Amino acid sequence: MRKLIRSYTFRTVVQGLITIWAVMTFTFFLIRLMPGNPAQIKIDEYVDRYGMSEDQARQQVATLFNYDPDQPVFEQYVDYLSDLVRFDLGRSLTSTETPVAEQILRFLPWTLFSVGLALLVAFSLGVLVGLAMAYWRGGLLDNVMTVFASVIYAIPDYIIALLLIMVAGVQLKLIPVGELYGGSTQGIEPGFTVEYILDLLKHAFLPVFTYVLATIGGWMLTMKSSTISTLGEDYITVARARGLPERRLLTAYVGRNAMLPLMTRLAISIGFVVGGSAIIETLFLYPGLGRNLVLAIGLRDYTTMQGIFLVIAISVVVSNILADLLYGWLDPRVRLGGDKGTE
Amino acid sequence: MSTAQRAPLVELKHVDRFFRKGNATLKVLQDINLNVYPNEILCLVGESGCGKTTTGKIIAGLLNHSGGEVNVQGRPLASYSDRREKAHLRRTFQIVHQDPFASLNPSHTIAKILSFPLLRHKMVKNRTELAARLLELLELVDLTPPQDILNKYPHQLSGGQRQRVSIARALTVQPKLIVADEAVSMVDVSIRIGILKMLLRLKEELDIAIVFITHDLALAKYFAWQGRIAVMYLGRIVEIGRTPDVIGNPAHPYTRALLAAVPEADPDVTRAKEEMPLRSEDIPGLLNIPHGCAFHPRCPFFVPGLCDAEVPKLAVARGFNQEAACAPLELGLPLTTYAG
Amino acid sequence: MADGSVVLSVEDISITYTTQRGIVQAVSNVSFDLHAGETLALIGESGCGKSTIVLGLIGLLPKTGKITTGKVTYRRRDGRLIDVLGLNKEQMRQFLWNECSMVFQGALNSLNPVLKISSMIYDTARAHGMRADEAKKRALSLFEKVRLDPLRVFNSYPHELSGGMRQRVLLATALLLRPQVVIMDEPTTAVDILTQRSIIKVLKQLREELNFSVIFISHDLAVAAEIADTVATMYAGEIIEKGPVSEVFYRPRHAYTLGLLEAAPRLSTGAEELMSIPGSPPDLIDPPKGCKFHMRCRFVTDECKTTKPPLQASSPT
Amino acid sequence: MKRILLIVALFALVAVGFAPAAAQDAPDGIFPGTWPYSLPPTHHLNLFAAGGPHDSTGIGNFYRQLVVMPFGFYRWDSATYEGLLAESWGFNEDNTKYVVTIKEGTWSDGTPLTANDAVVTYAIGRILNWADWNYLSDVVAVDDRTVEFIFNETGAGYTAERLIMKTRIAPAATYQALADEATALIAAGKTSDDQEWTDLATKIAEFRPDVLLASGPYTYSLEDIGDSYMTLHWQPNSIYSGSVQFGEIRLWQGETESTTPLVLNGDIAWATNVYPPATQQAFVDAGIRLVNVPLGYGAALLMQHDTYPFNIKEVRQAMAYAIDRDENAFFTNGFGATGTEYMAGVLDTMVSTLLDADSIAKLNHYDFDVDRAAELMETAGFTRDADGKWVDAEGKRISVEYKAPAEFADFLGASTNAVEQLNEFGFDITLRAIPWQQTAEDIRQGNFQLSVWSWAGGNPLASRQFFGPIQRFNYVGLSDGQKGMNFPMEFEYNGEMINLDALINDVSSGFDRDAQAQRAGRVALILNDLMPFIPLNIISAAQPFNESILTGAPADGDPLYAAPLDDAWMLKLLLEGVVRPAGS
Repeated sequence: MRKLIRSYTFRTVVQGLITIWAVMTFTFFLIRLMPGNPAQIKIDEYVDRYGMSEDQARQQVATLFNYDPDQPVFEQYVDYLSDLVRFDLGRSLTSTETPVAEQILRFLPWTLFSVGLALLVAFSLGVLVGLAMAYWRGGLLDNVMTVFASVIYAIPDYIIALLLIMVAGVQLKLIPVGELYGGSTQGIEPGFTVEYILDLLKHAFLPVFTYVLATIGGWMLTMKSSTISTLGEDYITVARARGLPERRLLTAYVGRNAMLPLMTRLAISIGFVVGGSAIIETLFLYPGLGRNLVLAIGLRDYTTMQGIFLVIAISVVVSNILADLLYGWLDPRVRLGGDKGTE
Repeated sequence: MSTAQRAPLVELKHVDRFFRKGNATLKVLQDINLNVYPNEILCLVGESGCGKTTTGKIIAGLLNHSGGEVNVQGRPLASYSDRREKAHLRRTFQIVHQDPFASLNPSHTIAKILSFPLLRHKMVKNRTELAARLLELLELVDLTPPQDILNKYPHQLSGGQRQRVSIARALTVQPKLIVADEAVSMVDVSIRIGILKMLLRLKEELDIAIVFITHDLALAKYFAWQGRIAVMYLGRIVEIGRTPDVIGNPAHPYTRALLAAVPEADPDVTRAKEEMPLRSEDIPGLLNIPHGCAFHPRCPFFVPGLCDAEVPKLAVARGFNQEAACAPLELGLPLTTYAG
Repeated sequence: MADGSVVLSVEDISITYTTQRGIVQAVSNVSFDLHAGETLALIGESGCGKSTIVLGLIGLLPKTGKITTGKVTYRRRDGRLIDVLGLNKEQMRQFLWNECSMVFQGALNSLNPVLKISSMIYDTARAHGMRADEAKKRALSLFEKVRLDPLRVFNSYPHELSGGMRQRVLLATALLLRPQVVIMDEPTTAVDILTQRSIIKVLKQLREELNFSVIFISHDLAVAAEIADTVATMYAGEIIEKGPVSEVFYRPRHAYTLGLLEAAPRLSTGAEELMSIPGSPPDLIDPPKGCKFHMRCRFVTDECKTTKPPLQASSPT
Repeated sequence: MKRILLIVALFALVAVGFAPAAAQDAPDGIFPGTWPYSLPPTHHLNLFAAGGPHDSTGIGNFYRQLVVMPFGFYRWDSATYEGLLAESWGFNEDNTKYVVTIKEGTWSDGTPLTANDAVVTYAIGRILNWADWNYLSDVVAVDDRTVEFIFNETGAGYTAERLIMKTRIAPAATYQALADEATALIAAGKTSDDQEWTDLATKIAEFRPDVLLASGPYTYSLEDIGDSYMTLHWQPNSIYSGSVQFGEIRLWQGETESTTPLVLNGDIAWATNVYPPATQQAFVDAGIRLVNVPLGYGAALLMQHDTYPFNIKEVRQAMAYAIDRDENAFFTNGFGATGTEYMAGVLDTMVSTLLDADSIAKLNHYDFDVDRAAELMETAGFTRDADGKWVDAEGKRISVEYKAPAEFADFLGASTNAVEQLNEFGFDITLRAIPWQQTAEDIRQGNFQLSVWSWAGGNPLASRQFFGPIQRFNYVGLSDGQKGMNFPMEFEYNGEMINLDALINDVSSGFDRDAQAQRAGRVALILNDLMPFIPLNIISAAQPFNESILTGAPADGDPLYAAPLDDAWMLKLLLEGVVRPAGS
């Protein structure tokens, strides 16, 4: 038991749980400090859009919504916590009887798929190109890609998305924008079929391409500078002196060491995969969690927001733990439980 | 010069210094008893990780101690609560580091580097005095002609010149003690001696005490021939005394091992040196310092049941003038090679 | 130890670096022969060109460096002579480690931190067509020879070894493919005294057993005094004195060598008077005429300032 | 005042004539529209819960009327109803009841439309506290197709009529059980304070029917709700199935930014989003027609009346003169806005319908006139500073802050321009853009000096038009403790104590349209004189209508275009089959 309490894993898990709780509590109160509440937002909408009277709107909202603005916040918090302990994320405030968990399960896979795929592509491609840029520094590839990376790195993702739509989609008609919107084509039976998977990829193309463009510059530049500093290390010269072939040098000696500093960044990125990018998902009508979060924020749907924030917090914490493990696997110097040298 | 005549500048009594590393505690220094007297030369020697730099920093007031007592000019360090007193104290003790490139701001001229402490501590009254003082300082450290140096940047100077500037900067505030931490390790052999000679001259001219930290025994012997040497091993002083005694007639087995191991710039002498084989070549980590005498697992003269039982005290053994922390020596036992 | 036959002959080699300030004449017209089994110490202070020479020999000069003149001839065990500077990339890759290996300064940074020692051994072996099992056998026996716990070290990561152990690993690795020449660049500079001692000991033993030649680069006269057969003193890119170790140490002919010796403190003597050499080395972008040491030399004559003295044997006085 | 029983025969009134349902094939065309509908699981098929087809997060008010229809369609231009489900409708002789006869027709499953459908709908609506029940005491099926809405004592009036005619009637087949429970609760004398009442309300909200029975010509299932668009399918059993010309209505997901490229690419033929001026121009350049339809509101400059000098009438009037409202309209929404002409507190298009001629003639139009504005400022005791800024007797400038919602491009544009013009005139106003929710909250709390929000509204009755913002954002219409604009509603006016709040509430009561117009005229003149807020402009949706895909939109200026989206022209023309695929 004592050993368990002292063990690294146990401590990490406890720390993670505490972090998640802290984030959860913080967001719980923070989102309730935001101006407006779900009922008032809906009332405003009814009045503004449908010319209802304030009373009319209020009466209707009171019964339609699952929210009592007069309940003390702390009481709400206690309720929320006690539900959470039973793994119940509660129900959407603005859509009675829709469990938050169900919403998250509906939208999360799309975000995981698109952002995850984009991260995978951007990271691996960025790292490869960055490595090559540094290895053949000053060459054509380096010069061209450095300019490309710096420019693309400086453009926000939604601008890239808009350019993609307006230039490639509307003006040049290269991309059938409408056809690519959404997560999948209606009518194609979901399942493990070639047709469905191709359709998924087709629909993920726009967001994934945007994410990749928006992030790959950063990966390339970071990898390049990391590789340059690795190339200056003695063990590279030594390995060269040992007559190792270039390929082995490039992978196990330069690449692997240069990638180490990128792992933390990768972990953070992985953690934020679940959040997705609200703007991109909204622009491309991609049915992801980020878009759903923005909708929930707009409607002040506290429980839905809370649920999504919780999932993000968990994934950030978990991915950081995983990053620790991964880092240990890649860099034996920080390997967990590894004994220190005698010196 | 006798060390007993003047009250010590700095007194370390049973000083410990621990660092936390994760859950573990690194005992970097344990039970250090050491006085630094005015105008003396004290050499701290030992291998990497022995605690010599930490000791130097505690002496210079750059690092707090974890346990024990530090007295400065006869008063406990803790009693210096006044801000002015503290500032004065900080000026009294200066440190010169190994790498002058790292310790000199590369974007400032030498004049600026030297003016800064002079102005901050109001050591000069006006511009004319400042200019005069700058020239004086550079002449003190043999950077002549000084006018050529003043407007240069650190990178325009050679390694030796840079280290001289570092020393000049330490001198700006008229210190009573300079801790020179491996101050000439990065300087070329041909220039080293010049800097050391200059330090010795400054010590005499300006009445400064010098704590000289080095891993190079030959250099320590040369520099501190008139002073004392303290040999450190794994956070403790194992031998301390006048330099000719420690080098000429080493007492502690570790000191002996070190002296036997140092190669000399004389082919015949160095090839004829008698080897002192250690029982182990591994240096224990600070996380698991051996019980008793920390050197016992490697010591060729290990006495089971004695050396690994208690930490030996520093004491003057028969046949020696210096103090050493070795239990068999203290008991007057002959040092015989351990056969077990 | 030297059996007389020349394994490596360096003739009139010059190396320059292109920098923003101009062209640095890092090495000028250096020649030396390395005999079988001989240990040649190249001693000199920072910037004297000693490391540049060896990087030039093994084709690892940085892009800014260039060999402008000279010829390097290597004699293989089968007697064939190789023009080292004329090797193409692949031939050079094969030449390295098979014929000429290297031990670098700073053992910690010389090993890839993410690979086990075993991977490093296998990598090296595979690059030169040695079978894995043979490489392992050879490595273990070499580890044994350098007094390491063979299996433990073989399966360790670099950070799990102490500085001394790592330096011995490098030494053993250098001998993996039985090269005739091992270049050692300040191999004991970054280690502690006791460790240095044990490495020197191991090196001496290995040399006796395996009979390879060593080019030993150091700024430390004491270490050179201990292990060198021949000593060459370098100053400002040139070899200014070369001879058997006892000649150079006891009867130095060049004022610079003399100066170095006079500046080196010793333990075995009592109080001693040491002297340093005034001034600092010349700027190699615009080297002085004549003897490059003349500005610092206490024996300087007018001739020194104009005429470059040749390296020649002088009769013992 | 006595009202004649008004029963209008459908066939007489609607010349086009809606053909009765007959078994037939679906029409070919696809109508490509857009609405930011929510996705399952938030989207469901319960008509009475948020997220369902009755809720704007489900599908919009316009499109839902194609699925589940109300009794009638309102003509804003003539203030009359046309029947959708209703064959005849009107108040009874003594105005104690509203009587509706439902057309002969069926739901999508073939069951007939009956009076019971209305009874069921209202039984549930009663549990849900529908505003209709503020005026009603009971809803009774007289026969299979006739339903009577019995007013309570406060009851009758055009407000109640509008609620009844616009309520979408739910199918009894789906909701009978819930309605029975509701009826039982009412019979047992329960009120909304009872737990059973609340429980039933929750039960209603949580009800999830499997199918959506439609009275209109289209319906959908949850499978039809895709990620990028949802599809309303034609169904053969509606009264209107024979007349509509589209087999599918495709509603693209998305707000302005996602639909813009779709409109440009012709994926969307008619859009109900509000597009910024630059986008409108792009549509025009792409040959897409813009149809201007009022949104029913405009941007109004609001003052906090505790703030000096906005408590001075002349200053407010000066501000009204000092702003060029046409310029302001352009900055608000490009082609989709016009400067307010009448400054009457009701939409300009409604002025002639809602106000009496005398009052209209007396309205001050506050045409842009900086000199007149300056005069008024001087009357109020202000003089111009050296740099042209107005200072009062104590030398104080009008240094105030103007809060505007950062997310609403139209309100923000109106505000930026108004601030610019007023500063040009000699005020010293700082604009601060903050989140819209915060802006609304600050206005309610009275925590502002100047701000912006909507005026008028999407309801054709004069009292509802006057409602915003003078009641909605004033202490009279807000919860306790909220001040809002804090404009005093009881004051002496022309030697007479009046209660403006009561006057507004009374404007549309009764059945005498002339009297209503006179009452409305009086209120309009008071607002016109006192200028408690400045109605800067009227915003319209410049709806892109792609005539290469759709045809049948009337020429600009058609009276049908007077109505906002709730009473949209498109609804009528779609059902009548006038709007049809281009080239068909």
